[in-house]
Amino acid sequence: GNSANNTGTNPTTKPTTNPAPSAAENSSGSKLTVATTTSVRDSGLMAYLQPEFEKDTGIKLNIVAQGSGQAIRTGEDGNADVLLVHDKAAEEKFVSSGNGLKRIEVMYNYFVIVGPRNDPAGIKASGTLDAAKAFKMISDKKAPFISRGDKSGTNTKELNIWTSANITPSGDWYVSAGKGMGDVLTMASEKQAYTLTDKATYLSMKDKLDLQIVLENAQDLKNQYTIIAVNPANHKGINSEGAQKFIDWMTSEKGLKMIGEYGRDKYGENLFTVNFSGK
Amino acid sequence: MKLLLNGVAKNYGDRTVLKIDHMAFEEKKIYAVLGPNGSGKTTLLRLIAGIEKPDFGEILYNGRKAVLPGEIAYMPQKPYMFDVTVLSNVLLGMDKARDRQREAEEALEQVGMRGFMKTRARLLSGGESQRVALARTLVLRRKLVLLDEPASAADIYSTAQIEAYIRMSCARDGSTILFSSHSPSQALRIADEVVFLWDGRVVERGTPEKVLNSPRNVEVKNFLQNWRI
Amino acid sequence: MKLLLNGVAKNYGDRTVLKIDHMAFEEKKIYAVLGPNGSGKTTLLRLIAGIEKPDFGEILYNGRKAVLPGEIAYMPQKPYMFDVTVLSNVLLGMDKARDRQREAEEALEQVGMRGFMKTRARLLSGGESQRVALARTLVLRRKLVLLDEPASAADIYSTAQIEAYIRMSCARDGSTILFSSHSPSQALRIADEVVFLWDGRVVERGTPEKVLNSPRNVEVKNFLQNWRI
Amino acid sequence: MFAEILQSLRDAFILIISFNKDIYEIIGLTLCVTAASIGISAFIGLASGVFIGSRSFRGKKLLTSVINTLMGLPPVVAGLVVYLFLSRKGPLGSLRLLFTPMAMVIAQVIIISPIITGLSMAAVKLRHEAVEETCRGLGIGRLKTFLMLAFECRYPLVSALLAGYGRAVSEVGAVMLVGGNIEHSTRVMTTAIVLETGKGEYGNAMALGLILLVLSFGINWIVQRFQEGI
Amino acid sequence: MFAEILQSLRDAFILIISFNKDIYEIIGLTLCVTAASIGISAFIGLASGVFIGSRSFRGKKLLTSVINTLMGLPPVVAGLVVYLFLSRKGPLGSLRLLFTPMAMVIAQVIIISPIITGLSMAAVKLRHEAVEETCRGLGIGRLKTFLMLAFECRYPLVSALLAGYGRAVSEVGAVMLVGGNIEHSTRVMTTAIVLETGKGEYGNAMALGLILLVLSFGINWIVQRFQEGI
Ligand SMILES: Nc1ncnc2c1ncn2[C@@H]1O[C@H](COP(=O)(O)OP(=O)(O)OP(=O)(O)O)[C@@H](O)[C@H]1O
Ligand SMILES: Nc1ncnc2c1ncn2[C@@H]1O[C@H](COP(=O)(O)OP(=O)(O)OP(=O)(O)O)[C@@H](O)[C@H]1O
Ligand SMILES: [Mg+2]
Ligand SMILES: [Mg+2]
Repeated sequence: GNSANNTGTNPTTKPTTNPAPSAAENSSGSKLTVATTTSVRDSGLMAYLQPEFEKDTGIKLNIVAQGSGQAIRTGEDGNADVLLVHDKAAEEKFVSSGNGLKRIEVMYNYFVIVGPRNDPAGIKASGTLDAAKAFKMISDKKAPFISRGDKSGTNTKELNIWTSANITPSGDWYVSAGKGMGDVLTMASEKQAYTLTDKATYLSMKDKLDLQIVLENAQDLKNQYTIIAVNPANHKGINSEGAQKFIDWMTSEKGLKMIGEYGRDKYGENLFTVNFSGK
Repeated sequence: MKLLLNGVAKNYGDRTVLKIDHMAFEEKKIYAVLGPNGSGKTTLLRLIAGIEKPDFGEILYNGRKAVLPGEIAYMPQKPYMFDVTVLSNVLLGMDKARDRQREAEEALEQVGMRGFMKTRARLLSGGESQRVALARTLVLRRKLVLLDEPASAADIYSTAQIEAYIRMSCARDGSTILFSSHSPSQALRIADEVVFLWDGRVVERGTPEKVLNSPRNVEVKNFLQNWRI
Repeated sequence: MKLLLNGVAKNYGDRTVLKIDHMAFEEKKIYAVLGPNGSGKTTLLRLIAGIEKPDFGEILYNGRKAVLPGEIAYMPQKPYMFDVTVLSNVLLGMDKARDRQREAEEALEQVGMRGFMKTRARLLSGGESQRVALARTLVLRRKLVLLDEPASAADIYSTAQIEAYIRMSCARDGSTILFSSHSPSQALRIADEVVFLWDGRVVERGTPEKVLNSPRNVEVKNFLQNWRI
Repeated sequence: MFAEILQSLRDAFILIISFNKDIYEIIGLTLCVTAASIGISAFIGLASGVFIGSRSFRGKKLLTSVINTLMGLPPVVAGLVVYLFLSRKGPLGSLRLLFTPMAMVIAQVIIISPIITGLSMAAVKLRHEAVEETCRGLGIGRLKTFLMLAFECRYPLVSALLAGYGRAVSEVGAVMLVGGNIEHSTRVMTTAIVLETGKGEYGNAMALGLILLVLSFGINWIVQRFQEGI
Repeated sequence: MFAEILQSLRDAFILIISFNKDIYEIIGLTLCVTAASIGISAFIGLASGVFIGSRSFRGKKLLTSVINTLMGLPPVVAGLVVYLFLSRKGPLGSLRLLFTPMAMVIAQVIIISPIITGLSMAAVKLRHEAVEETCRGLGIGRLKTFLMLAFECRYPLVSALLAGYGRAVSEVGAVMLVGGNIEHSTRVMTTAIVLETGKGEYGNAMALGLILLVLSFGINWIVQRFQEGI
């Protein structure tokens, strides 16, 4: 069972109404709601970090994994205390509009382009290290490509690459699916199509997919993850203290080390590279 | 108990199925409502019971326009048996305060259904359920009792029982009883007065002997020729 | 048409509500099934109609165990009116091939319901719908006709009409008709033979005059004393 | 919040009157898929429901429990089963139905049929004895008896259909999985709503939801008028 | 594919007998949330359904259409409305209910109540006239008449409840949105299934689905036994 990779927390199985929440949330031993993108959860990173964080800080984490747009919206609405997302443009808007305090870059990984094993667009064979070029090859061949089409961080990245390649993708070969990463990967496998994915999700699903990586480590495929604390001035009862502790812990030596090592034992390589450069 | 109908009319679509200009019913009397099929007997009883509202006119109980639930008991032409025991069916409308159980059993005894007390009421035969429905109605001892063809499915022995029970109830409770029937003989046996409906109008009214033996209305006269042919 | 019951018994729970060792019904005859409430009249008719299966014994129609749909017509004690017009109700079981419309109208005429042809059948009064149900059954002109209390809700004029219609049907179609009734007089008027049920057993059988005027069974004798009191 | 709701009302209105091609395409597909799945499920559900409900046989209790259980079949599970069948590697993979509207219809039929069946079974319970006794007495054949019973129970049966329709039109898990929510191809109202929600575009999602509800209201209104007519 | 289904059967079995704490936690929460939402919706739905169904008044047709329309309320839309109310900025934000099981219950009640109401309305239609005439004739009060009517229509009413249960237990859009699918806190069977599906872990998803169905079957079986008893 997949749901078994987490132990040692205090399960709350009864419906609770949390009386006097603000009092509870402002002390330690409180609850901290983190809105993340689904890719962070699906990679297994949060489940891996959560018990250590809770043990060290005594704060209980509520992790709500949502589409990037929805996660940011959850922050705007004050329903989360801190965000862990990867959509630069939206993040900057979030901060500049006063909804978030500050973008704190903690880690990155690379998006990869995956496709059928026979690589009909010949991306792998060309040896290119440029995603825009790869996209051009796909569109020239009209090889099937599945876009997430959900305005997620990954989708935004993909659209940017099309733009930089000066292509407006359209036609039967370009499928806009409107689904999450895992679903889109399955779909790409099913339809033997190309798609852009974060590497972590791909690796976690690799065994079930009939796909291969056709392009990785391209400089234009960098995927930056950012932590942003929600601005406590905008809403009553934001657990800003807890948010700060979360940021502190994630960017602590221990936190960064754990992030940097994550995935090594399972996939033989780390899924994220830390690039915290100080607050 | 005084019951008064004033200019009452009931229409279905553009057909007037009942039209009664003025009619009063007195205390401690048994009235038989006679008339052919579709003449408005059921409609009359349902109007009085308050199940249906008249389109015109008013029905006054002791001068009031609304009948109180505790004043009236009505047995429909097709009584509905609740899916519980016979006894529970009889207890249904009864006051908690009274000696319910005993009274219910007595009422069932009166209609010869005491032996079926514990039977599921919906499994009864036609005549059996009609008799239970009668017991269920009369056990309430209301001041105004409306019975729509209370013995139509009863055998001849039960019919005699039912008639005796109706008479007894009237005497015991001092109630006004209106019952509809297709049997002129039954009216002769137990009614103090007959109301004869024809196409929604009261065409005869008086003692059973007078109405049934020498009706003034020619249609009623012809109709009654079918009696005991 | 030959109808034969052999060792037929029907139980509900541990109660035997019908037990008939041997009984035959002949062609072109009208049988009245009499008996008090709960004596098993409805059960008998339902068994013959094939609505219910006997727990023991067999029912043979012309030597076959299964009755064919085209052979039999049965009118339940509480007939169900379909939520369509009266005419459609009558047309329901009829053969497409025949001159349905005219025959249906004639049947309605026979029960005095032709004027209601276009009425929604579920809005009819008790007696009206019973008469439609009878027309709906007899219009089929089946060889075996079962009528469960066909005139219990009918007024005295309609009862006479219904009785005439039943007699006419028997003569016209050469059918065997069984009807149940609570009226010994009705049996006298139209039946060729009476079957008297008492607690699920046939206790009397013979011509109406014989059974009703001089029953051998003492219980039946006592029971019939309530007749025309 | 109320401002937000008002805003989405306005958005819905604008979406509709702007004759946005996409929205009409989505509405069209939604109607087609729903109509097809309701049509098929109505046939399966009404027929089996009226049949099972009016008959007694050994194992009926078990069957009833199974059908009632399937009323709560999670759409995603239904979707998965269909997915596994239609998948390239699956037994019906060669039909290439995955990620087509047809696949969505199949999944919905699996979800909705048990609902209509279960509700129909209960619906005919109150009248089937009277109707069957009378029909049998008139020598009416099985099929016609069956149809008469359905006719006499039309109110609760139509209600069962409407419940099925409600499920079909609001369901998302299965159609998302086997349809793929592909723009211009398998995107229906509900998957579009989920998509907008995932983007955090709650206003758009609400607007789409409102349009869907208005559509449903129209259909319900017509059905009700029709039901009164017969 | 069949191998896959067999495998998930095995997985489901192993999950259950391994006494995996997480799965029992999820099952427990699912049952609690469903029980609470069904309890509340049953009260609202049966009461209003029996009431509306047995009465005639001006605007009943409109109301019926509205209720029938709400039977098809997309869960995500219901979830959004609840979200907007419970959000910190929303009118009930101070209650801090978002991302709690309570929020899930509220959303489900909004989804299920109209279903139970709509089906109950149709259920009482066939008997209410006879029951009311008889009750009225016996001078039985309104409340008791109401209860008797419900009792006499118990089969279709229980079926309506089961349909509501089915929706509650299979619904995912709303509970995902307002519950957040937080592990150890608001994760229920359906959201867990969606989670596994999103990861491509179809076997796990099927296993969870099977467990849910077995649970539902048990509940249906008990309800049916109980119904026969009364
Ligand atoms: N709801 C209705 N809509 C239309 N017509 C109706 C309705 N109810 C009764 N009628 C008609 O009104 C007339 C009177 O009906 P009512 O039931 O009062 O007759 P009745 O005297 O009780 O007859 P019966 O002896 O057959 O019971 C009948 O012709 C009947 O068809
Ligand atoms: N389904 C059933 N379960 C249990 N008992 C039943 C069932 N049906 C009928 N009975 C009983 O069987 C007996 C015979 O019923 P039946 O309906 O044949 O009587 P009947 O002679 O037609 O009476 P009535 O003159 O009242 O119509 C009755 O006492 C009745 O209570
Ligand atoms: Mg009448
Ligand atoms: Mg009988």
